[in-house]
Amino acid sequence: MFKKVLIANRGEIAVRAIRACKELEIATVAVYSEADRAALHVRVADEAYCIGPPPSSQSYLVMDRIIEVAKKSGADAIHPGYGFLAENPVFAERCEKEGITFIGPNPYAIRIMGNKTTSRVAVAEMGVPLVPGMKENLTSEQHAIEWAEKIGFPLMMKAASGGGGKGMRMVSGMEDVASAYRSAKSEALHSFGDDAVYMERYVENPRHVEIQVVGDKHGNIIYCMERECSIQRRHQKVIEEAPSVIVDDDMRRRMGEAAVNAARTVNYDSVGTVEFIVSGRTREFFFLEMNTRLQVEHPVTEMVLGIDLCKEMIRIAAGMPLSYKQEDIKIRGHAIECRIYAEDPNNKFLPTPGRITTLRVPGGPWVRDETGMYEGLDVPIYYDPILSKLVVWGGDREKCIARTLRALSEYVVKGIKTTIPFHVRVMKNEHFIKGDFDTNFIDKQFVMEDEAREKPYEDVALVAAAIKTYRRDKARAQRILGGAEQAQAISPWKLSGRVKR
Amino acid sequence: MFKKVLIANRGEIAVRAIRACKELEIATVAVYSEADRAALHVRVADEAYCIGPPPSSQSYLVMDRIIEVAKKSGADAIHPGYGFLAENPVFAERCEKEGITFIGPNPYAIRIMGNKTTSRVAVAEMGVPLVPGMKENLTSEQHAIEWAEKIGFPLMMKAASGGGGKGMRMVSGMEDVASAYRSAKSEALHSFGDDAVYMERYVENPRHVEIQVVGDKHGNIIYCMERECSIQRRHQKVIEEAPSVIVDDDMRRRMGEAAVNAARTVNYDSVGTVEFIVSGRTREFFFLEMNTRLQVEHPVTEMVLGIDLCKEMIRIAAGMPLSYKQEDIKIRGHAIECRIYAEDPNNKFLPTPGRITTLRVPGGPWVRDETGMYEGLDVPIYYDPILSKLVVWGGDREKCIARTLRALSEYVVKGIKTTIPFHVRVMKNEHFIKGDFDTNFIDKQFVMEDEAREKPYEDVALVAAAIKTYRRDKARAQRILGGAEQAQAISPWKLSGRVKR
Amino acid sequence: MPYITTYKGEEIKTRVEEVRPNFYRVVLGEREYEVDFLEPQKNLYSLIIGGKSYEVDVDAPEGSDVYGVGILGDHFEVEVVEEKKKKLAAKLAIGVSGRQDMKSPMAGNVWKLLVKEGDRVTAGEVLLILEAMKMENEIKSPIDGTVTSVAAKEGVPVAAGDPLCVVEPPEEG
Amino acid sequence: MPYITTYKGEEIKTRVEEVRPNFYRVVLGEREYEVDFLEPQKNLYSLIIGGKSYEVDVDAPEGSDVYGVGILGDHFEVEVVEEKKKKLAAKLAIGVSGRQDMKSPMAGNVWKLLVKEGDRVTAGEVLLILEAMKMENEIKSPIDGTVTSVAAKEGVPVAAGDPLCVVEPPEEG
Repeated sequence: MFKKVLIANRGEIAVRAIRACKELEIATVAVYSEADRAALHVRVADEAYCIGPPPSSQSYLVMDRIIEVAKKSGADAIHPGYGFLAENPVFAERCEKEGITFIGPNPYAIRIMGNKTTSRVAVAEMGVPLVPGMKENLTSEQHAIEWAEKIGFPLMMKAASGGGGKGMRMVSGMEDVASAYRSAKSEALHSFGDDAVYMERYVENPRHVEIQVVGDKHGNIIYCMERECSIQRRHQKVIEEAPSVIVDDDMRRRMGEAAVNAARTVNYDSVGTVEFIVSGRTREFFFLEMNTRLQVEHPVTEMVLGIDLCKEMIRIAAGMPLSYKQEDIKIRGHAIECRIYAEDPNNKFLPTPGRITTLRVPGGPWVRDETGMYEGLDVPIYYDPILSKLVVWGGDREKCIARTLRALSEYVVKGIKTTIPFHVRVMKNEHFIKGDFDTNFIDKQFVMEDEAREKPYEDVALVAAAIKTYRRDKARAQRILGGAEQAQAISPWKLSGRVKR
Repeated sequence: MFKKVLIANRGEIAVRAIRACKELEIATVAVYSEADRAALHVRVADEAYCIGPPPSSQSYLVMDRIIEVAKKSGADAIHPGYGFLAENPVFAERCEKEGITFIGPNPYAIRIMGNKTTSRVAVAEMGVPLVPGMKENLTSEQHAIEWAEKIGFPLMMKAASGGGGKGMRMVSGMEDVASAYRSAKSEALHSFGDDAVYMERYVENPRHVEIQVVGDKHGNIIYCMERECSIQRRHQKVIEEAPSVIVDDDMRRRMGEAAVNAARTVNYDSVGTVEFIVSGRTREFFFLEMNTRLQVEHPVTEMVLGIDLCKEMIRIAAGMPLSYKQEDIKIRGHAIECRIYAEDPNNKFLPTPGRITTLRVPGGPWVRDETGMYEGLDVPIYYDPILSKLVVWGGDREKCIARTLRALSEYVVKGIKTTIPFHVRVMKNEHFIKGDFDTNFIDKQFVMEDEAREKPYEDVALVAAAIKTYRRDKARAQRILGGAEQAQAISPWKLSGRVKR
Repeated sequence: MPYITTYKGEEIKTRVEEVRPNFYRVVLGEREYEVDFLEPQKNLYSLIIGGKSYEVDVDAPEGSDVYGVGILGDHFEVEVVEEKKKKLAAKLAIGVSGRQDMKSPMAGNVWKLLVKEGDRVTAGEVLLILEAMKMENEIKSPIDGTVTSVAAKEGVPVAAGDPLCVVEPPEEG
Repeated sequence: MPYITTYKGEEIKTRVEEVRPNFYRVVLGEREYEVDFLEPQKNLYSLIIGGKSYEVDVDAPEGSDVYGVGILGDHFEVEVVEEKKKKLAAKLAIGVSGRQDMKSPMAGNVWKLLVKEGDRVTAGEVLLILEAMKMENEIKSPIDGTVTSVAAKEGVPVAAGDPLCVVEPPEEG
């Protein structure tokens, strides 16, 4: 096993990896930008080194600095978390060359799966179903029109290097093919520096269901069941759960075997995720892509299986064989994850960096707080807005939703706005409760239903505001009158300033 | 199911019961003494009523007030928690008479099991093993000497209405029988108002292992495996775990069946616990007593079984049949609970009421925080010192200990002292790690081993103290010089006071 | 003290009376509430009203009479103003148009500045783009008019509430 | 500034220098440490010393030079005093005996008061019993002497640090 692991990341995922190392009795090295000296991952690690100015291009993405710290501190492995350098094959190779173990899959797997076209070709050879469509890229408008006839409508025009919904167009008839081709191409070039696009069938009521796989360096690969990730806002997952309501045992086995086959094409030797698009209408599933990292949403799988994926990932990187056989993998109950972002759901989800002045974290049975927050933390403006994840387990989906709502009701974050109120409202939504949704649900349907919701506590809100005003006015009056007792709270120069006014 | 449940308790167990109700979508009514207006259970309940002055004899123990609030608020059931009125058969009968469901067993069960003598007689008839000894009480010194010959040495002299180690004497030879008889009798009278004592065999290397049982109102009773509660300080449990290292499958089944038999003697119809004393040497087990309530340590059972005992207790009280059959009860992994008390482990475990000025709660995978604390809470002097419980699950005992230690390292409570450092030290103790302990371990062996431990961070402590002093002195100097910037923090009258000095 | 509470455009006469420490009587129009009040954490209220217990999150930016109130996932924007001040404000009211002091709604970096002093803009036109937490946020002009001053500089960070630019409506007549 | 640190009876010459904001050089006898300092939560330090990261819990009661320092379950009692003050204190030292102002070690109720003014007591004798959180805590006399004043009253609550009584040693000679 490793003696010392460097965590090349920040925030909640860095804390997660440090916790796993601590439990394995491995020493940890944190790296941090100048904006992150006070971050939780710096405080809980055994060692910590500053690697540069706030922008990640000058710190968390600088391979030389990270390798240098690893060597200086004597770390024998690097955990990349997600994002930053996690799916960069050059970094994985660089680690190998420097004699430091990259805690992740082999660089070949990262490279093949990092590209939509090469990954589709690779998995199709193993019989993994793809969305019916093209296996090459489009070469001209005429080419697009020819293929559109073969595929039929509605169809999807997609950027080869795509992600996050950019360079994607739904096309419902022949008359729109040419314009969609041009605009998708231009957006793809702008967004990814690559204008290659292709077309495939549009999957109706699309749901995003993914299979967790785990492989070791001895050729063993197993699947750890599915996660349902269809609750997305602007193509970003916001709530994930395991298992999925539309997957039954037979479908689970077929999807799991397809995922293992996909992983086998690249001798996959770490934790990874095979993403599928599933038709909510026909329950057909098709390969989307493979993520060669620990996912943000890995805890829901951990909760239903009782397996620590982050620790297993470290063990595997150290060359140890899988701790589990396929038949050991059994689902107990249901788990839900809510991603808590520094965004204001009551104000167009605007980002809200700033200081967390009050924090009360939910607790009690089967409530898991995966956080990078603490009271007093200044949330910097430079990075992704994810603050923490609330993960909840329950005996079944209904109990799990009730518990998630209960846990959310206990959460208090003051000083900055977060998406906690949004999650409360989703947990109360009848379509969500029924499991009746697809990837468009939040952006299209939920927004309207949410606007129209009842607000039972209006008068309580008005009462609170009235008392707040009264107390504020009274405190001001007393300050001006200069009562010694009240004056304690304010400074002398402020006091004189107020008196003069 | 109930519409509204009154929680006749405070602190962490009141919060636990409220959470269970919320998840069952049952409205909750909190009651509170004048010292508890700011307590967490008041803040998270749907309704809250003050029931009297701080001393529990004038509030939490006043049946009339509690029944009155239940009627006024329209509560159709009362959850008693543990302590206070939880094992008071008069209160259970009173509820019944008032048409309010008492969430607990039938009053007959409470009454029989609440008395050591009647409970021993009852369970012995069902073949549950008792520690070899007397079934009646001692009548004279002579009587004691006669029985001592039959039982052999070492033996235990015990108060019939005992508990908490009071009125208990270990007797190692005939010469001490008479004096032990007199002193135990006097202590029993003083402590319990009842001087009845009896004798039984002294169990060597005694371990406290208890079986969780659950019965419904339809005659079904199952056992939910064991908890090991031998880590005790002055006869009070401080750390509990499930499963026990000394119980194997066969012993588990035999203990479970004995516990179900014991419960059957009183038609047990709620959650309850049958406590056994187990010889660490011979692994024989003997009935000690039955607790007719939800135990403090119920969460460790919940974590390994995936069953919410608090919710099941409420469902059963509402007349619903058990949700589980015996064959559904399966252990997964291991769980440990650390009781966090407001006591200073570095100063003779003195109680430390006061204001919690900073609170950071541990999180991450399989860490459960069962709390009544929040930042800013004033911990009152009137009640038990339990503040919260840290419950941790792991794939096996070794992993669970490593995770518990990791979680404890994240805990920060400032303003008052707590037993968190004590738990850190137990988790690092080699005998605890090996599972090699009995109920005397903490008081006798651990204390010495703990005194002798290495303290690796001495110089860091000295550095921190030096910097603290330097900063304090510098801040004082600047205050005296009257820098406007520093002056902000202090009040005008304080400032002038200092300048004059 | 008499207040006017404004919620969803409706004005409600409001009175608050401190019956005893931490106990208030609040009259909202025709409705009257007796409120057992506690502030266990700053701006997080524990209210008990007729036996019902509520946790209420109250935010009030310094110098503003508009409160953001949060109760179990719901958000309420409430304005509470002294009655006499409200009457004064009504007299001075000049409608939704007028000079627009554009302030930054959040901390961030000015990623792109799309206007300069003297530019004519139409309502809804993007004035600049702020970047924070890897997201781009467009700041749009609320009115037709002319940019009369620009405080924001490209690439320079701003705090929430910092002035960005001023848009003035065309002169009347 | 030169200090004397006392830990486990040993005195260590100590110097602290603020190299730059939040960065200190600390000399403890022969050992020298460079310390990257942060106080993210009050009296909870984040120290980085030679790359090692420590969370240190520091408690210093107002007016005391003795600190309680907690690091991962371990507890350290450390006294830090200015060098000149320490020398002065040494001159004035009067040993472990002398007048004993008994103060309450915690908040609680005075459950039983076992002495009255004028009582003679011996070292280890119980003066009174405090009750807090359902536990009884005996307060014992540290010296042989006479109770010269009693502030505690039976049944009356006290806060931590409140005076309980005074025990004076027998007059010398």
